Amino acid sequence: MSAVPVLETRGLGRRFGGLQAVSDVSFSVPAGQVLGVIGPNGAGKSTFINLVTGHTKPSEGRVLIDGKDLTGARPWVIAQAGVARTFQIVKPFRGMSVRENVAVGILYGSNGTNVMSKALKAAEEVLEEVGMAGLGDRPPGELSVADARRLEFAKALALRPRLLLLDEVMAGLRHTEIEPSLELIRKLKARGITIIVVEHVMKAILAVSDQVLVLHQGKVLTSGDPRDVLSDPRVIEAYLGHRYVKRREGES
Amino acid sequence: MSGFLQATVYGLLQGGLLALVAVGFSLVWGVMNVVNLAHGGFVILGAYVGWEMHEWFGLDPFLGMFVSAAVLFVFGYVLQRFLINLVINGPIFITLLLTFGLDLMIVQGMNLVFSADYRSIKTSYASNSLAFGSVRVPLGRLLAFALAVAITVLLVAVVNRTRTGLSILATGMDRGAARLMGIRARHVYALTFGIAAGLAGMAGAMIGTVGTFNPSAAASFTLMSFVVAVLGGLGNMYGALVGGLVIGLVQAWGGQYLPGTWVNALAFLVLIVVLIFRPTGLVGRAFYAARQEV
Amino acid sequence: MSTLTKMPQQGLISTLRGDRAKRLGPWALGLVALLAALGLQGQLYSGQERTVATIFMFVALAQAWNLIGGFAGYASFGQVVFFGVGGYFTAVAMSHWHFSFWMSLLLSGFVAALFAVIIGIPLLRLKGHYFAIATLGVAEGMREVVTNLTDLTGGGAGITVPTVGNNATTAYLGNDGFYLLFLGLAVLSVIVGGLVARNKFGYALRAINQDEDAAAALGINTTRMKVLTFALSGFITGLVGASYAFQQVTIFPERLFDVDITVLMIIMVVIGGSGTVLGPLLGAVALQFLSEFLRQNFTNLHTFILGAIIIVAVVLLPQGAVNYMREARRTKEFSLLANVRKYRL
Amino acid sequence: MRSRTLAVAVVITASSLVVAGCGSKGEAKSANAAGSGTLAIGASLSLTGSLAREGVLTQEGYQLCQEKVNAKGGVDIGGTKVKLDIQYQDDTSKPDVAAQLVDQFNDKGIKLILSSYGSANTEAQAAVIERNGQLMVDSAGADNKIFSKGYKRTFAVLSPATEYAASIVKAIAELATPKPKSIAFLSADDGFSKTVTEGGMKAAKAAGFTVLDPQYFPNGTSDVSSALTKVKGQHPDVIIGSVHLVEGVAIIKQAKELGVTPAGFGESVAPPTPDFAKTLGAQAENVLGSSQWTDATKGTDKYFGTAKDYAKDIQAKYNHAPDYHNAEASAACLALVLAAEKAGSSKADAVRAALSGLDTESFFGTIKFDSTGQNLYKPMSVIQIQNGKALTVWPTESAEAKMIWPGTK
Repeated sequence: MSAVPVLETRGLGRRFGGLQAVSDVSFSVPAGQVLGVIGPNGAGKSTFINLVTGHTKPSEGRVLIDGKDLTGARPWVIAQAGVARTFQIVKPFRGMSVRENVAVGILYGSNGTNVMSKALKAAEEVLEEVGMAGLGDRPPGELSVADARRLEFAKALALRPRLLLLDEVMAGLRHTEIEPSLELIRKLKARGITIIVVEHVMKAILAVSDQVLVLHQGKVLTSGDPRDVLSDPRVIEAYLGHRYVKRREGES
Repeated sequence: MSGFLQATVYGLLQGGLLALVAVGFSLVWGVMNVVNLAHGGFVILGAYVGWEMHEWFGLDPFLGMFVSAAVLFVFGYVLQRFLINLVINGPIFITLLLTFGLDLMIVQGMNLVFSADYRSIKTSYASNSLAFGSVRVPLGRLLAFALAVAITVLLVAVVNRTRTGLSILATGMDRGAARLMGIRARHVYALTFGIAAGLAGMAGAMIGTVGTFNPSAAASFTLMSFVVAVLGGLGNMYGALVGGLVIGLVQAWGGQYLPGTWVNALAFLVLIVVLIFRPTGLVGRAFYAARQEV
Repeated sequence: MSTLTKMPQQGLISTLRGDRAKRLGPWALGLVALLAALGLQGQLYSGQERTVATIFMFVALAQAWNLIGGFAGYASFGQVVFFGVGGYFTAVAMSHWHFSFWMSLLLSGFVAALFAVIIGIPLLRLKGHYFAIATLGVAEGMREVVTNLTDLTGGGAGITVPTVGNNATTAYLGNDGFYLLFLGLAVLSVIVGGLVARNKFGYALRAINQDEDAAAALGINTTRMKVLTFALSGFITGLVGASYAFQQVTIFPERLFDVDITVLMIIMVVIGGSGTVLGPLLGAVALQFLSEFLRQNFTNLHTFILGAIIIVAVVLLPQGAVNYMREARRTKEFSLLANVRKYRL
Repeated sequence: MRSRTLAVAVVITASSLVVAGCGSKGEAKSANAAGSGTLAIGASLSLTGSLAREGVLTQEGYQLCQEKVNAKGGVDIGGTKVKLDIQYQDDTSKPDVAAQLVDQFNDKGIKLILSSYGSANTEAQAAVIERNGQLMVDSAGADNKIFSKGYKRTFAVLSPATEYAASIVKAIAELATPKPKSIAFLSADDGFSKTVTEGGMKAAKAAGFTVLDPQYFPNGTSDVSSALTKVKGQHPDVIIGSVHLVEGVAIIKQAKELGVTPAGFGESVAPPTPDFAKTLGAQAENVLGSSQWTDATKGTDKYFGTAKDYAKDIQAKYNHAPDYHNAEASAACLALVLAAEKAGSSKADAVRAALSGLDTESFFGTIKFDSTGQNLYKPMSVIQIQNGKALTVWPTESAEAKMIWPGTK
């Protein structure tokens, strides 16, 4: 692969006081791929996303976007470089309607507009895309859990990103609600958008990822093809604990 | 050199008094996120209660302050329970407005009831001072200082050791969770506000003994409480004490070595610098600061 | 930070549907109000003009505070510092440097804006009450600085703008002139507020108000927006301070940096409805009118009554009058009691 | 829906503006038109805010004046007696409100004004008085700065600020034995207090004292410890405070706490106020103070009689010992009444002319104005707290007691 990866990190790490939340994460995502990031609670997944998007400043290492060093750049610089994200805890603008929420992303995105009416019209299209047509006038406070997550998704899409980081957009959703989200991810991938999916729901990761990265205690445990990774005993141990693995070994 | 020592001693004592004034303000802010603009009014009200006790019953202000504390506690409890709780879930600056309205009423009420005469609670001993070489330690202020330290320690013990204290702390950290655990937030809030008002009342009786007061002095105590509480850090019970002592010393030293009244600018400069470089205050705890910033 | 505007501002949606009549409606009504104010001047005694001019002054101050405190959600508790800086700049420029008032006025705005940028860069990183206290500290500190710069500012003895004789650089405007001047500032502030509310900039500020991280993730340069807003807010406040200084002739640090003025701005905005254009306008007019009425008619009791009225207003309408009306229209729930229930513990 | 809300707003705005100023433009009808039977005077007072204490004392003085004058049938204007009618407004201790009130009185046709308390308020009012062609008698704005601006329509019955500390210095120079050598001035940082300090320092240098560097503290503070610690090491023989009541009390209290023990204390403004001795008790003993008036002041007038009579009246009506703030307020009112009688008119211009030519004795001493409008002809008295009472000790011709001087170390 000679093409410059959309995202590359080199030795990325972050220390909070005495706690090393993320350390020495190096990997790259080629254009057009879907990367799944998994790991147990506290593995540093959200911190990792925050490091990439500039919401948290790295203590060490580099972040390269399209080969350009954007280590420690402010979040809006990264957003304008074509990187969009969602938040694990949804962050809607409560004082605005759903449509306006999305319109803000369109106004300030990488190829934004200055005309409000255009932005609102474009917002409507994004809402349709994520399956929220007709909800534009609602205040975000009145949305269901699933719709609130979709709104997060829509706001990120409004930036027209080339790299999309999804932080648990499917958490807390029912099975029937997950399927449309997966469909959407596939559709975006087909459009050429590079996507990083951070998820707890394994099944979802398997369904869409080209590559999987496993974080454990802030470090990269392993990475590679989804199926290989998921059968790796180290991963099972990380997820289910040492004793579980031992028992399985005894059984087999 | 003796000037420096004298300034240091006096600054520390003055700081202790400021700490006592501010500790309740800091408590209410830390636990309920309410900035009580009527706090200075409470202090002065406490001074009037102490004054009345002394005038009518000849009660020494160091005993009268307990009456002040009791009266103000009840006043504070009722205010929070039946008034401030009504808007506690509103936008945060709404409590600021509510307490501003309260302040107008309390200050003008005192003006009407007690007149704007300047008063002072006279004792035979408060102005006497102990001499250590050339350094004088005024007795009244020394007592007030000791009291401030004792109350702070007591408050920490109450908050960390007793059921009531823990319920205050828990409510302060996460009201929802505290309610799920069966803590009656309405009562706990009222209790917290009552304790804060009671402490303000005590401080008022002290102020009335070592200084002079009238209703319009309320505003300056509110302002000082702001500075002291933020400087020390909210939510930490020792915060007010640390903040008070720092401000006391800064003012004493600044007054000693700066010309004119530049010293007053200095106190605010310290405040701003602390806020910029250590926004949680000198001894503030991280989780309170985080709660502020969410 | 979800400070002042947790409540939805649904009204914007309808104006943004592109319906020209609806979009221009408020401006047209504003024009009618302006004409009414101009017509009113002919009906007033000179002293009444001054009373009304004070109302206009507070409209401008409230609108200016609303930009940073209402839209962006950064409650500047030391906003009066721009009033003081603007006022003192004009007084010093007119008396020491013999600038004309108009020149001083304009420069005062820019000086206050520059001051806002200088303090805004470090302070706008603080949030909530911390920002409030830090700005309060700046205002109180500046008062002491001005008091101590005796040679330049006259210190506690005040400084007098030359208005008579050969030293006067600009003829005193008189009550007629100040009525128009403050009306102009009020109109300017409302127009600025109206423009901000409706365009891209205003959306960025509201986004910052409601969730700064999310705003930054959408590509909004939050630091620049906040500093710009603070500067704009400081600019208008500085203009008002400059005009006030000329009107008063002699000014004193205690009044020009009086925390009461900040508190009034905040109350007016919050009672009217923060983050709206109409709210601060209504709040300023209602509160200033009310307090003046009470002061004139209840010589000894007026602050007591005003305090009680503020408490009642706050308890009944914690979200501000305008926001309450909008919510009520949307949900068809007009009961004040139900409104109280929403916010109580 | 937005438009409708706005429409409501516009209506409210417009109607409130109309209510705020109903009436029609033009020269307001004179409130003192012939045959109205009253002489209306406007008084702006600090009844709330930081000057409320002094504001109330001022109001008492004005009120007593009105009663005394009306008890004699009223003001004799050109042969007809009209009742004095003083209208009060609260200026909330803020200069801009005080100035606005003068304009509002002007709207009602009230051209004769009695001033607010304090130099800042008075100065703000003086500028408006001048523009409106009104006339003001100043009862409490003593800063000489007000009278250096060429204003022609403001007259002050009181001695100027420069005299406050200077009179104490003169009294000490004249009466203290052994004569002290050094004086330290402690001053509040407002304009009035600074002028007092300047005047005092000038007088002290002229009298041959060693004058230490003045120390400043913020106006209205109750903590003056830094200033005291600074002068402590210099061991001044006399400390003179240019203060108001709070700072004045603080100096005495904290000097004791800090062991600052000069041979004598003198303070402007604070000691003559009844609260001073009441608050400080024994500590107030022997403190010198300058007073615009004491009940030993020489002179008499037809409404108040002598200073002693005046003191009795205040005691009877307000149940406290008279304060010079009472007296200067009454005197300002008296000057206005006497001038109106002399002019035989209630027109501002005529009364102004009469005021500038006024030269009369009163319970307040001489009332006579120089070309700038200040009353330079009345000396200030120096009092000393002796056994809890403020007794006049200087000038010697009206002294009630001998100055007690503890002696110089």
